[in-house]
Amino acid sequence: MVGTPVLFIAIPLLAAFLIPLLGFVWKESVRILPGLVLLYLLYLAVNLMGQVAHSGTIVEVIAGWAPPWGINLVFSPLTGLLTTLMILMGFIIWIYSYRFKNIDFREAVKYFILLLMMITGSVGIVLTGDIFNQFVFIEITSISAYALTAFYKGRDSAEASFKYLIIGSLSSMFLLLAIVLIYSQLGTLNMADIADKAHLMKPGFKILALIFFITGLGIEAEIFPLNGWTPDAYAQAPGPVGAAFSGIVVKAGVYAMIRVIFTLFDVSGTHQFLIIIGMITLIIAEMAAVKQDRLKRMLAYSSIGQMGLVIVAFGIGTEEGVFAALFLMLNHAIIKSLLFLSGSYLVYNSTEKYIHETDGLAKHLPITSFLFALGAIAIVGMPPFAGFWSKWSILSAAAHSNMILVIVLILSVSIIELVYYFRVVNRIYFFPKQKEVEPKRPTINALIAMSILGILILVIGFYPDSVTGYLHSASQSLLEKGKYIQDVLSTGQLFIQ
Amino acid sequence: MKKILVLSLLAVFGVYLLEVLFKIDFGHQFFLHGVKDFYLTTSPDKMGVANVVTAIVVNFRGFDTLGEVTVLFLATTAMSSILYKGRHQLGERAVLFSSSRIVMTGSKLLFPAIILLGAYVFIHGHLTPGGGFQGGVIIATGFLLMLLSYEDYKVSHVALSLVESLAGITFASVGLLGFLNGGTFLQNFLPTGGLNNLISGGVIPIIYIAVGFKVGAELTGLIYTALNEKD
Amino acid sequence: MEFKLFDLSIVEYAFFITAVLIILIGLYGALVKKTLIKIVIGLSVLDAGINLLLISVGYVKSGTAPIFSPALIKDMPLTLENIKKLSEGMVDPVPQALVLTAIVIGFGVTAVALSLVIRLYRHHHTLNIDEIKNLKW
Amino acid sequence: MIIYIILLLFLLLLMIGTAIYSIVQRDLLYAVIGTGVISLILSILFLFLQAPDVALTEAAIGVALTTIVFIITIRNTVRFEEEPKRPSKPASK
Amino acid sequence: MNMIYIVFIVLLGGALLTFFANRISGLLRDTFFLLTILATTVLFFTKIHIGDTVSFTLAGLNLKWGLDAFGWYFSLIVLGLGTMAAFYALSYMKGKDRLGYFYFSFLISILSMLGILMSHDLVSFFIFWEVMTWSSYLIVIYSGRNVQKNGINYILLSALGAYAMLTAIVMVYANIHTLSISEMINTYPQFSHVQQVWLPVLFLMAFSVKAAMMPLHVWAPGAYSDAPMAYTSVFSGALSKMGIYGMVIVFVSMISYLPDDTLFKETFAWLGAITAILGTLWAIAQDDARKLLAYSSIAQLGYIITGVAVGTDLAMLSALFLAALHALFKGTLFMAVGAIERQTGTVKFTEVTGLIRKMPWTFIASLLAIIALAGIPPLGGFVGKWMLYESLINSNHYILVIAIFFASTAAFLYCYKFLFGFFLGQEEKEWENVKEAPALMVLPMLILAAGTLVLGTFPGILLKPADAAMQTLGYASTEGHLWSMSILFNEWGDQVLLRPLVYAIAGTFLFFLIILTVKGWKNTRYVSTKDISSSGEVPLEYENLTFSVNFYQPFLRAVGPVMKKRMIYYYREFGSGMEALFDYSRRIYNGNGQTYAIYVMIFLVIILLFKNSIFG
Repeated sequence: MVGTPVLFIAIPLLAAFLIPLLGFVWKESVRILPGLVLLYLLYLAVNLMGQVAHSGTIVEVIAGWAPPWGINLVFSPLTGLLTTLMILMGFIIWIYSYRFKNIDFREAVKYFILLLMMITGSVGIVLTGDIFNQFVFIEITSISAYALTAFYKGRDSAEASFKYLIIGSLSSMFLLLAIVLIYSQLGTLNMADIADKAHLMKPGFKILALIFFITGLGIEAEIFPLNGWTPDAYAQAPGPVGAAFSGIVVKAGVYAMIRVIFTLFDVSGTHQFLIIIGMITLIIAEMAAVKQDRLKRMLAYSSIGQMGLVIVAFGIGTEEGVFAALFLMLNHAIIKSLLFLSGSYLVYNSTEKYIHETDGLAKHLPITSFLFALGAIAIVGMPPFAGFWSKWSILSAAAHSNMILVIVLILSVSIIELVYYFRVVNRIYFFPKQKEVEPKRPTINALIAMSILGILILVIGFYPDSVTGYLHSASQSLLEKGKYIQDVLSTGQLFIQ
Repeated sequence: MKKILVLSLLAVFGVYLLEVLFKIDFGHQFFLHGVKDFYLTTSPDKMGVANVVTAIVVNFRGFDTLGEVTVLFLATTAMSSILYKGRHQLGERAVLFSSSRIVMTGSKLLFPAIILLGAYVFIHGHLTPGGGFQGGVIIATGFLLMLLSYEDYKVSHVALSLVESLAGITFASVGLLGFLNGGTFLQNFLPTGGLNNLISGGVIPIIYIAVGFKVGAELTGLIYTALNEKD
Repeated sequence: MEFKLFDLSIVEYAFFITAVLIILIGLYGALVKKTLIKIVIGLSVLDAGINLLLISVGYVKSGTAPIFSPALIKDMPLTLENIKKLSEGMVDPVPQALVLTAIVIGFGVTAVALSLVIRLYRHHHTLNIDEIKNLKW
Repeated sequence: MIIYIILLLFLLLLMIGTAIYSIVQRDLLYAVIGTGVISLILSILFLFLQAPDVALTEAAIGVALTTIVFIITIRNTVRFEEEPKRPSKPASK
Repeated sequence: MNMIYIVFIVLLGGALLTFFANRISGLLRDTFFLLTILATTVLFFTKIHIGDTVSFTLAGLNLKWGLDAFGWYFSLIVLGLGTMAAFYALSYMKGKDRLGYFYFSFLISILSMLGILMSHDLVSFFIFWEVMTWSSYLIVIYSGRNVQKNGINYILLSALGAYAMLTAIVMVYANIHTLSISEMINTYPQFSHVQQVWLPVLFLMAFSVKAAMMPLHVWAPGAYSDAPMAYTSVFSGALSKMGIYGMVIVFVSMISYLPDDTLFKETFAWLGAITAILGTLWAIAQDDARKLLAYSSIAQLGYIITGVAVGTDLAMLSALFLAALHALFKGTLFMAVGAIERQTGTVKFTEVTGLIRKMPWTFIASLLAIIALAGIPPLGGFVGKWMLYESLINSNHYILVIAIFFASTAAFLYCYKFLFGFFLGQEEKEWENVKEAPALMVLPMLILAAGTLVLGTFPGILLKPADAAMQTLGYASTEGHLWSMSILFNEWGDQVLLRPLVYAIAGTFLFFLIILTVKGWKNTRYVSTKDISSSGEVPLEYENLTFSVNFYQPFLRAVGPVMKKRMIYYYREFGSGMEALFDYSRRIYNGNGQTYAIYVMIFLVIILLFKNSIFG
């Protein structure tokens, strides 16, 4: 027994409260502490994953109250997988940004606190088994995200952040309304309990609550047309934060939405709705990405598109579809983070981040460019890299459900995606360098972080079996609604004393 | 045009929302086996906490409160991060209005009373209405009063973040101490005492006091940051 | 506090209607008004509406506040039956706990929003949201 | 008895009115005071609804802190909302 | 460990080693490169036997690799040409930068081609197909010329094809829950009719892109001419044959089972013929040797496609034969152009003339290849084309014969242009110091050119394995009745009925050639080709007056209408239309935060209004 799931929340919170204090004593500790915390959590996550594979879902009750009454954390194969992924990505992003704001200590303190909290909030969204608690974690994540988006002072970052905030506030309004409706009908806030009793709700309440959830969580999951804030926020946030958005925060949003749709309510027609809305998201985002002249915006739109694809895959609804969606989430987290991390070095000294400013940088930043190209090839689904396997599983899942139109649309959009990624890679490698651009060499820790991601892409690409086992058990655990309810509700002694 | 669009959107939204809400029988709860019955009986019976809301906030749903405290902490951090101008440019204090001597003296007199009230509120959180948040906010308003009446009133940044951090660490550590005796996070490990006694409710008062300090320090810091913002 | 307040049917839904109207007014402010501060005001009005809605959902007719104060208990022995009897006449404490959290969170978000407004004003020298759109497409 | 109901309805109407006022009012300072008033009424309503804890919180946070943060913002930016420009100019670019 | 794995590991490891050795020393890199390709060739042909298979599970899919006679035939082309091109590349690429990258991509593309040939299941087939696409793409953009145009065109069309194939593959997988190609072929007759029609269409789309068939050929001229010539020989000679390889499988094992298979076959036969004609015409119009050869490749592949589509025994045999032969002569020609490019720095007919004495070996190799290409006996091209004509006539495709014959005859024009433009004509002062290319470049050319000569005389060398390959596909052995099939052969084996005649024609031709050359040699008066003034009219300085300018002007004027609107024009129109649409669509994100919030409300309200139909 190395620990319990609650440590995923408690330890980072403790660290976040501790960081300002330690800063008075030893400045370097501010940078080191989050890394140590994340490393420990990674160790914990891997251990717990082993434990879960061995003995089934871990449900932890908090404050000693059994689930319908107390808040509980669920470390199932699914949530465990996502937690591990998020912590891993967080750790890599920490490595990457270790030297971030090297000069200005006071900014560094805030950066690391906010980053750590954003990761913790996302992990909390995934782990918690209580809808209101999930709302609180969503707010934690959002506030850190607002602040991190507006982190750079010289740009239009505040504008992006403000847009994010307006939409985010609407999101929390919808979530609260949904919670009100559910509570008024069932008198409980526990997800398993709600799922168990959902049939008791009057139909109007159920549908309306579902709609509010979809709208509120759809904003976090970046579905069209709720994603107006996304490109701005991604583009204006510092590079590692952009990576964290696409690698961690969105994943949590998608998870929350999927949990609501798959476990809380089983309303017929939701799956078709997911497919349609995911498809629209995918198409619009990829179309918008083609004509971008700014690198990070392009990556942001691409990220939206990929999330649309994830939602389509979830909408297929079969075990295969869920598997494919989770696989894509995993791959997207790794690859898109790599693209953001390497991309932000390619446009490091530029304020506008134009794509043409990356022209010919391959000569000056060979490794960064190579990793960017690797990411680009991988994300469009070229074998033998990671992206191919997820694309394959989505397509075969769709084919097994006889959704030929979905397949055709996905593939046509993939062609668009391929064009704009290859255009950029061509520019990096073959265009003459712009005179006024001064390339910035990546620091050693950034190189390490990017290389880890690159290696992960290759490992998953050449040996997908390294992850598919976990993904299969995760997708089963999402679909086994009865088991989830039973796992949670049968846990825990009442009040120990 | 835009107005008409928005108004019609809002009308549809409102109608659908009200249509459903009207199905709720106001004043009667639809559900039979909600969690509230358990809270209402367990809180006085087993935990010795008279204020059930406090029991819920601190113990049953104490995890939410931990998150909530974090949200405030993050809001403070976020605000100072957003308004940060760089190492060398610290802003001056904004003067909202110049205050007369009477106000100054009055606030000076009021200040201890307010702080005392705040402390009272959060210490008695498990007995009477109020608690850590309310008390913390009251304390923050006390500082606000001082900041408004005295242009040169300064709050020590170090002290603020010290209080804030220590209170936060206390909260999280008390939570972790719940693991003692094979318990769970945030579980009570102290004797509960009798109902309506000041020393009762196990860890609840400790947590609420920590929350009170934390909220007070955070809100004070937040206002202080905002006040120091001037073009 | 034992007045039979809500027996008349006029007020049956007055709370819901008011709450929804407040929400809609807040939304209108956030969606139509051009000034950033007005938008934030709209958002905070909206918060108020939601909080009112939450609390009114938890209200129980002629209930008391969920506090076992000495005045309420009087001299009853604190047996489980007595507690149950007392608790039946109490309003639902759960929404209150939720609203407590929601208020604080709402304040946190408002504070962040306002600091963003100050940043935006510093950068653009205007508060008109139509003029603050450097980022588009 | 009836006086309570009238008081209640009055408060509810006043709240709606204040909300409209603070959205419409062009002087932002007044609008902000309006939100303070909304919070005040809200906390009275919370008392009616038997939620003293929430009422206390709303009174402290909504009335005092939110308002003051708004006022500080207004001090740092502008006090009056811009007049709407009309006719609406054609979309440039 | 199985030898099949070892070959792949050797190739992959060699590619990586070559890539990293580039940082250490050039010599090491070259050594690794050469060793890898040689080791692969040797291992492949000695240790892997027809019928070897391996199978393993990856990501829950059963994958199977193995070698059959049909794959072996094509791997002969790949490795043969690959090895020659590798030797050539060592010298050709000397002194260029990013060589690690080039060699890496070269080896990976060889690997992917072998992988395609050895895949017995659809997923590995697709994976290797895609690897082939991006590795060749890496080389197409290697030079950095027109990457945004030609490179993107190439990858775009390849992806179009590949995704069509992927759609087909997932359809199959969903239907029969297995990925084995043979299983797919076996169960194909039981598919529903819609699928029976769509599967071959989707597969053929992928293969026609790689085989540069009309109207999916638009990538080819740019890609062929932009890749370094050392690779273009492989690109056009071997890589495009992967398309043919796939086509053969689809035609033999799928389309034959269709009730309306003739429609398919006729369509593709005609598409092949049109490709051949138009490719030839465009080739004639080129002034750039690389472009000329590129179009010529398109045309040649057109013949092969026609042969495959007609699909009788003889037609298939001729297609397979031509596929191998095309690799030989087109490989030679691209190498020759590469040699000229390296020695003179240009590949324009309008700039270089009279290299015959400067680069005699290159000339000889080109001459042989050109003759083979034009289908003149005694070289291999003749045998292949003859068999094609004969098979078309036997299967009553008379109009098709005329079309192919026209294309084939018109091919003489560009062949002549190539020879005349570069080698004949008068020597220019400018090219006085041009030397013959290094031996390492000349030898592979000569070896390949000699190959065409050998195959012309002893076609049995190639026909036997081709025959074995066809038997794998289910054709009856041609060995016994080849004689009755073609008037070309009087008995199976290496004897050609017309051989005496062939030698007579060839002898006459060579005799006159020698006479004329020797005669011309004596009586030549050298004037600069760029110093012509006619009728007292003094040409402007920038006017290029080389005789190669507007070489075939009258002819091109005659066929002009056909060539007026090129296919790429329509693609461009389509592309710019799409881009405009994309540009319009992103305006949804208009930058105003409030608008985004209104979108949220619109979304909500739409769902609310239609909630009964959405959530049934």
